[in-house]
Amino acid sequence: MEQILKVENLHVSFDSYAGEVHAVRGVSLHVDAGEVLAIVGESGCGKSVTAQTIMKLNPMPPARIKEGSITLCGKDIVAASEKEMQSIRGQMVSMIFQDPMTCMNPTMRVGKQLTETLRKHKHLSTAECKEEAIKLLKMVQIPNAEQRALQYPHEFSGGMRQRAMIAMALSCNPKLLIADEPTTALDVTIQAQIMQLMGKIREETGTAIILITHDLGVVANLADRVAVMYAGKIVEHGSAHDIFYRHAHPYTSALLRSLPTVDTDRNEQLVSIPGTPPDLYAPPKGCAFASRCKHCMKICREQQPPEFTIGENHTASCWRLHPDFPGSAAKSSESKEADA
Amino acid sequence: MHLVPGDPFIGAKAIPQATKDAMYAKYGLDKPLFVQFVLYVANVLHGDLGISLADKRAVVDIIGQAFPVSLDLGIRSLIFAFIVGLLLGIVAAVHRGKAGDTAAMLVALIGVSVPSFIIGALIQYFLGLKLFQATGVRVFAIMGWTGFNSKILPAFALAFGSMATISRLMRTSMLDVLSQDYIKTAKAKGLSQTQIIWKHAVRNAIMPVVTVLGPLVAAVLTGAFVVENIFAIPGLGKYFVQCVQSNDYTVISGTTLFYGAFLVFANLVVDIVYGLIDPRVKLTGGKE
Amino acid sequence: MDKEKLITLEHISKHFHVGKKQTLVAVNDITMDIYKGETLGVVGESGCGKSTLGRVVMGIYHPTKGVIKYREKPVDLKRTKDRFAYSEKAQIIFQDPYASLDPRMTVGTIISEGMEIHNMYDAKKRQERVYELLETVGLNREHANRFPHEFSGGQRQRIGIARALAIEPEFIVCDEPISALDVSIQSQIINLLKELQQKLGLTYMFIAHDLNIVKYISDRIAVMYLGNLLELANSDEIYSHTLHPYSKALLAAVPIPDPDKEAQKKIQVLSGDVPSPINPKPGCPFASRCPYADDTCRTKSPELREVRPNHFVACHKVEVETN
Amino acid sequence: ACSGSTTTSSGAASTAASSAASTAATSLYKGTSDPDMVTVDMRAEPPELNTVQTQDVASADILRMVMSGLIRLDKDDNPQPDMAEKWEVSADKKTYTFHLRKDAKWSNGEPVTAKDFIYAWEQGMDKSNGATYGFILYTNIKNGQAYFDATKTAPAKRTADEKAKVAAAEKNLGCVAKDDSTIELTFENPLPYALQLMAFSAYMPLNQKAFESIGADKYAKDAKQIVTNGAYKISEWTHDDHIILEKNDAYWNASNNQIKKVKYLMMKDANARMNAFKAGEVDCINLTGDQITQLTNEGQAVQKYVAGSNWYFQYNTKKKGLDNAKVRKALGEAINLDSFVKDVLKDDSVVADGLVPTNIKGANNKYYADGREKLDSYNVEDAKKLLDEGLKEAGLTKDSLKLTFITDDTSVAQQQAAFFQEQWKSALGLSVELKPMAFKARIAAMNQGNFDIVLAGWSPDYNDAMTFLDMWTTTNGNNNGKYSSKEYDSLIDKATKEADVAKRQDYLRQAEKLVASTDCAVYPLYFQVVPYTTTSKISGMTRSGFQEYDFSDGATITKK
Amino acid sequence: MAKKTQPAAPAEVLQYDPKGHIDTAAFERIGTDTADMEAIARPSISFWKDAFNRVRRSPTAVICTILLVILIIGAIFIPFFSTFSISQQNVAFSNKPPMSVDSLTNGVHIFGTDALGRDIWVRTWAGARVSLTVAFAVAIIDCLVGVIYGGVSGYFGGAVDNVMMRIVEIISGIPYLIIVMLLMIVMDRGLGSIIIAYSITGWTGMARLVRGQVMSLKEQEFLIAAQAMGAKPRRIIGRHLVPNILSVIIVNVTLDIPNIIFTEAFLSMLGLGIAPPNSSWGILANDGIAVFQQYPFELVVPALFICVTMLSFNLLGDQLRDAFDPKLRR
Ligand SMILES: Nc1ncnc2c1ncn2[C@@H]1O[C@H](COP(=O)(O)OP(=O)(O)OP(=O)(O)O)[C@@H](O)[C@H]1O
Ligand SMILES: Nc1ncnc2c1ncn2[C@@H]1O[C@H](COP(=O)(O)OP(=O)(O)OP(=O)(O)O)[C@@H](O)[C@H]1O
Ligand SMILES: [Mg+2]
Ligand SMILES: [Mg+2]
Repeated sequence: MEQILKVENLHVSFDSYAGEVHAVRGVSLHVDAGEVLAIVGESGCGKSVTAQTIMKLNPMPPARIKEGSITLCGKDIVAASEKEMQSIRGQMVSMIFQDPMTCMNPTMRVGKQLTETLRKHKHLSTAECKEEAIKLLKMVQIPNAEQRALQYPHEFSGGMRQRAMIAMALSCNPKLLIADEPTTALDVTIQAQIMQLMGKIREETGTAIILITHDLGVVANLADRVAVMYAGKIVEHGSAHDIFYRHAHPYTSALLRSLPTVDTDRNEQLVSIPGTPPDLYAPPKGCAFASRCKHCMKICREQQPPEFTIGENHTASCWRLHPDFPGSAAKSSESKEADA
Repeated sequence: MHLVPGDPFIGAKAIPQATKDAMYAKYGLDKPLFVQFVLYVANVLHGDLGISLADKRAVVDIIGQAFPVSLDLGIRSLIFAFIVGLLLGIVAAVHRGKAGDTAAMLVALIGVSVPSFIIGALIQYFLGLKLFQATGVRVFAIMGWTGFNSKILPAFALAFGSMATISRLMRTSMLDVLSQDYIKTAKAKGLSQTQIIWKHAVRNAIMPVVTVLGPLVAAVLTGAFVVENIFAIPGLGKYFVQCVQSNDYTVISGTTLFYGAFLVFANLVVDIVYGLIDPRVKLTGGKE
Repeated sequence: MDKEKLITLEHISKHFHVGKKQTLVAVNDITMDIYKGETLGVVGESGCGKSTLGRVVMGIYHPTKGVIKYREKPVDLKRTKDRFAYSEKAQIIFQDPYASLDPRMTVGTIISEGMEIHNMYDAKKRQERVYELLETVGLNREHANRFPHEFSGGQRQRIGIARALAIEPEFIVCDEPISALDVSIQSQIINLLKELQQKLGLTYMFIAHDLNIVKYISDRIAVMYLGNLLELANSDEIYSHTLHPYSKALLAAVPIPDPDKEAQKKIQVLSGDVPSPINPKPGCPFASRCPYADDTCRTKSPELREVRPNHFVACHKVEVETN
Repeated sequence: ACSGSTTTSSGAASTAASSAASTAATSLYKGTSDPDMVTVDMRAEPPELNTVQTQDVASADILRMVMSGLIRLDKDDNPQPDMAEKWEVSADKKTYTFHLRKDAKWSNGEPVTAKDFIYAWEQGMDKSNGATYGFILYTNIKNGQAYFDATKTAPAKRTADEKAKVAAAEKNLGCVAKDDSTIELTFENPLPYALQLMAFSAYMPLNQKAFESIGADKYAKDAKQIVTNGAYKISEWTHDDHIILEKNDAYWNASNNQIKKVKYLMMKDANARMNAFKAGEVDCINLTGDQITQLTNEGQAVQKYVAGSNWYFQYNTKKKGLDNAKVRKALGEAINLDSFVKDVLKDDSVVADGLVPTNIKGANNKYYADGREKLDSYNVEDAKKLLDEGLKEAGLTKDSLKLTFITDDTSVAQQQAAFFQEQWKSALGLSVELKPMAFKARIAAMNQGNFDIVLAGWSPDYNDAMTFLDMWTTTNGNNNGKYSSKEYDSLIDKATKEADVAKRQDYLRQAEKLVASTDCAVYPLYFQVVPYTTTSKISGMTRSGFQEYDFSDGATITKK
Repeated sequence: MAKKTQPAAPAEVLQYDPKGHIDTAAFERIGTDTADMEAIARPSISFWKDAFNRVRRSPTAVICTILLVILIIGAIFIPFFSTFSISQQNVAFSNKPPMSVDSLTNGVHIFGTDALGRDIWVRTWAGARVSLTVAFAVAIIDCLVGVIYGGVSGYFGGAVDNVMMRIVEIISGIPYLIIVMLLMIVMDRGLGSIIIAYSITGWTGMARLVRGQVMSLKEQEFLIAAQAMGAKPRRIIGRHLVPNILSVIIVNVTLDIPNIIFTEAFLSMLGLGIAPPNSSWGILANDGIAVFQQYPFELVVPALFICVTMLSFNLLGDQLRDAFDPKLRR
């Protein structure tokens, strides 16, 4: 399959007043054409920074790519100039953000915002743009597209705005769409609309999607592959089935079981992860999850675990996967028991 | 108004009491204060602001003649302050922390720190006189309000402070806007920095600036008191100061009233402009 | 029903005046009981009036219409005295752990403020109780002298809980206490809340929009839409016998963190958007998005009826089950 | 007119005797570019151009250019024929008969007749008009007072009875139009300076038809709303900015007027004036003391004329401590006026040696000040002695003598006041509090007797010492210090009734010494001089104390 | 969790070879460590201390503060210790450039002499006294009135607010300079009058600001929490509102002071300032303007003082605003 994006050992830091924030600390991932890669992890773990670095959207400074390479459709992004980036953005890769309320320019008509990308990259005329805007709005199932195109964002509801954002991102048929928490700010019924729409779009246009979220339900619905991030690193990576049913990292399993589902028994205590995520100003020497991990071992405190391959396309970074780990023979099943 | 010490009809000569009475009667000042006030209000409602006690012209005429000049001056300086202030603010915000920022903010700081009467006197001397003597070309006129070249220096002197205010405000607001998500969206679309700034950032950043336009109009009106004197411009500000100094209280009250009304009007205009820029503000306040 | 009624809401409405002559109906004619020791979950989309309802119950907003009863006695929360007495019994935990703590106060002061107001204990005892409470919510003593901004979101939320517990209330309104927190922290708070309830016999009104959590924590669930109460029943009952079309849609829309189940799920996605609560139209509030709506729905607003034992629904289309 | 707040700073006369100055043609600056127009600065807007009502210097300056009375003044302020071709004076100096020239025309085309004068004077004397300078008519003209008293109500509101009274009073008035071109004017008392007086604005004519058709409210408020008969016409008037006068070709003496247009600018700011002058935007400006130094250093010629106004300390003689003549004199003699003129004014103003300025005409074609006895002047030792004695007499000490000194609020006036204040402190050890006031407020305080000492100035209404002296009589409304001396009153009375000019001057000089030195109710400080400079464009312009600017008498534009 | 003392540990610093054999001892289980988990990243430090530190770290703020302190100290003491008094004249020695030696006393005129031969140095510092006194007095009055008025209006809201704000609107509808000028002609010249005249209009800005702050604080959840706990208005105002708006007030005051200094100068310019022989920067500047073509230093000195003071207050205000900005915290 054609590989659209390849990120290798990416390190991104922010220089701030209080010191250097190690937001991304060695992330490697790849996206193939037409697939959905979900990146999950909690707030502040570096999901957005990773995504924005792919498009070089973070302001530099304070952001800084310390190390690593990003290859998008064969182009080296790290070395690309701002001019080159401008032609890549919107055309090859586009992005939708979490909060549809703040992501649209409040003083520009929706139709115009929708077609800005086309105007910039495809040099369409005003009339063509108008037509295109209506087409796009219809594509994302917004009724009365003709009138809606002339309205301002504040006249749209949250769900409509997010749909308009998706239309905007897709207007130039990009190879890759990065959706950074596209439904977090929305209600469940509206979220369902958006998820349905994204699924449809993937089927119809074949656009690859990087879906960033911390809602595992959304991941289960849409993702082909999943990367679990914690404190600036990908701690586990595999197909959706691998992650949901054969996860190897204690964080992944804790995450999956920490929140109740419809079937969770009310009398049963939730699996909770004690403590708080580490401070990225001074990331720990060893495994970032060590201090909160039930299975924490001496080595975890001292050294960061490398990536261990578990199955085809399934890797995880936990010392318990090391061949010399005393109980490694039955790791995947045992880890589940140990969690319980 | 009657608190003002002194008597409007006092010249240097002693006027026989009889004459004084006659004059009081002529201008209705012999009636009880309350009646005077009611009469005044009634007259004001009819657009009659009374007669100047100093030069006996109708206050309405005085305002009608002097205010257009002040307005012209004010508009010029506001436009100047607005354009230059915005540009400075944008430059500063876009080059945040770099030399451009420092330079722009330095200009702004000088603007808020140097009183207009000093700026006015200095530019009149250096840009008006010295430049003329050095080049022999009358680039700027020194005084009056006739040719275009006489309107630049006063407008600049008057604009300087407001320009500084605007540029500082614009910088803050621009920085705020530039950190908004929709700017990121625009960037993600592949727009260039210039396109982002002009198509997306500026219009949004202007809005907080527009809201201070009302107070700025007031500042420009009062700033004109000084500037019009320095540049010998026949505007209302100069007139007002004279009237204050000579206790001409029909003109004082008339002009004050007019200034008040004008400011109300200016604020209304600002609101309308705001509504034009920000589609979220519905002027009618009607249905949603 | 042998359970003791702690708080009774009778025809509570709350209107806000927005703009010129516009009325925003945030809560519309809600009648329900909250029983002692239970957790009443309130769910609904954003802006449907959950927080407003919570605040009305707390006495922060005065209802436009309706009566609040505490232990079956009406309380007039406009009267300072009633309010003061009531505030000793009812407390609130807010969604935003950043905005809900005064940035200029130390954690110790924040927690002891309520006790000071209600003149509970002497200064020394209060101090001790602050330490006690901090430990109860999983923080330690030294934290009493620190300022809120030094804490992480989860820790702050726990400070908020400690503050609410300080005056030993019977009843706590939890206004989305977890939705601003990290995923891995949320369960800490939920466990803590549950634990405290068991230990102290608290009554919760738990507001959230995450239905899984509401189901997990609540004994009964109220579904709200556009200021109206649409359905109210035991939580298992609501899941097993969902009656209102909106509740159905809501439950179906919740994604399940399980790819296989998710793949099998066939849901009918609701079309359209939530209408504005400003000057709402008559009729069933859900009519505009309801697939079953007819003319009756659009003109006549349905009443909340008990269609099954302890299961209340406001829908014209649901028949009362008789058995 | 009174010395206004606008001219407090300037003043200087090269010689005491020469009061008027003609512009010299050498200047470093070429001046404005318009070949037909000179531009001069007049600092302030003329508030009132209706001759009946006018009361201030600025208006009088313009009026002298656009209006012609019976008499005009020449370069040396001597009366010359204007509308009156010739005249006769009775032996008792009470009756004057004027014969008007017949070809004179108003700017609306009507002929100027004797009736126009009588109409104007009656307007001035009409009480209901409230003309400030009405008194200069009705107190002088025979039976004027009776007419004034009869005209209490406005003409439109007069009852039949009142109308009859007015008509009767009018009949008795001392001013009569014998025919269209002959006026017979009779005064109450001998009036040796009557011809000078005829050049004063209140004695100028008024075109009744124009006045009534425009209406009293609007008359003379704009360029188009005034009808004039003088050497120039008002062609443009932007209020508070400029006035442009244009030569009146119909004027009898038009051939003598060589300048076609004069533009008067109204610039308040001294720096702006200087800048504009140097940049060639104005041809003549008045100067401040420091500007004189600056221009002199640059080699630019500076000229000056005696303004004819005096400045003095006005004491409130009713105030405890100041009721003692010795204290009053001490306060005056403590001031080093030579230093004041040289170092503070810096404009060669004349240290006052009496109350009456040096440019006022006296008997026998000499100046009044020529040969008058010098009054006591700066003498610190004497001042200290006087103060000690005076305080003892008044039962006060230096500490208990609490004085405030009122001055105008212009920065120049405040600077001068600060000088006096410091002199009192250093020479006498007296602390005096300063109180700057706006001009009008200052006048009000003076009229109400709300002051201790005021820095006051007086500018003459007519060219005679009387204008400076009759104000200190007991009943005079301008006697703000409430000075009261039987001797003084009788001296002034005698002078008023005296037809012999030499005797009259003698009475006046005695009175002057009495009020300004012996009793020291006022202490004269200096006679103001107006320093100015011109570009090389103008020559032959007249500037004098009684004619701020005069372009009608031989002034020319130098061709470049 | 690691503490600040440790530098970031890059993956290269390997003690164990992941590919090779690792000793079983390394896999010894230690479990979670509660103390470490709940560790708090930030040091314990109060809001004010934090803001103060921030200010201290900014060179601009430090320089401005030093300048202002020098000005204040100079204004208090220099007039006492100067060789010349503010009114002492040597008219024969007027308009002399800086550092001239007096012809009578042989004292040095550091800033030269003015038109009456007075020492500009001492007059400038005495002027600083007046200008700064006016500035601080007015600022304090504005503050008190504005905070109380705005606080009451914002706190009670509704009809009270409506009426009170209409009043403010009317007062601020007329440019304040007009009101100040009119009041100055009514009242006697002097420090007190200037202070009163400016105070009568000056508080409206502060009142508006405070009202706005109170209104937005009222919606804040921590205040609602306090109300829900039964806190009485007095407690809410004293313990919650005031501390939370104090920083905004301080910032506003520093930004207001330049305005007041300017007003004083403007009044002097119109001759409505304080009476001679006292000096103020406005009077000095006004006198200086009259002769600046001949003796530029007479304008430069007061202008420089005015500008530096305005600049310092403005810059300090800006810095304080940053230091107090809640958005920059967290
Ligand atoms: N401009 C910036 N300056 C300094 N630090 C930053 C900046 N942007 C992000 N960071 C830091 O980088 C880290 C990763 O942030 P990121 O936005 O990628 O998190 P995230 O996983 O997207 O979280 P969320 O779910 O809240 O969106 C955070 O600790 C954040 O504090
Ligand atoms: N003080 C207020 N003034 C005016 N309108 C208000 C006020 N408080 C709430 N509202 C409006 O009332 C409606 C209900 O708001 P509420 O906060 O109760 O919703 P919610 O269900 O809690 O939403 P969310 O899930 O977003 O918290 C909303 O439309 C809101 O805009
Ligand atoms: Mg993010
Ligand atoms: Mg809510």
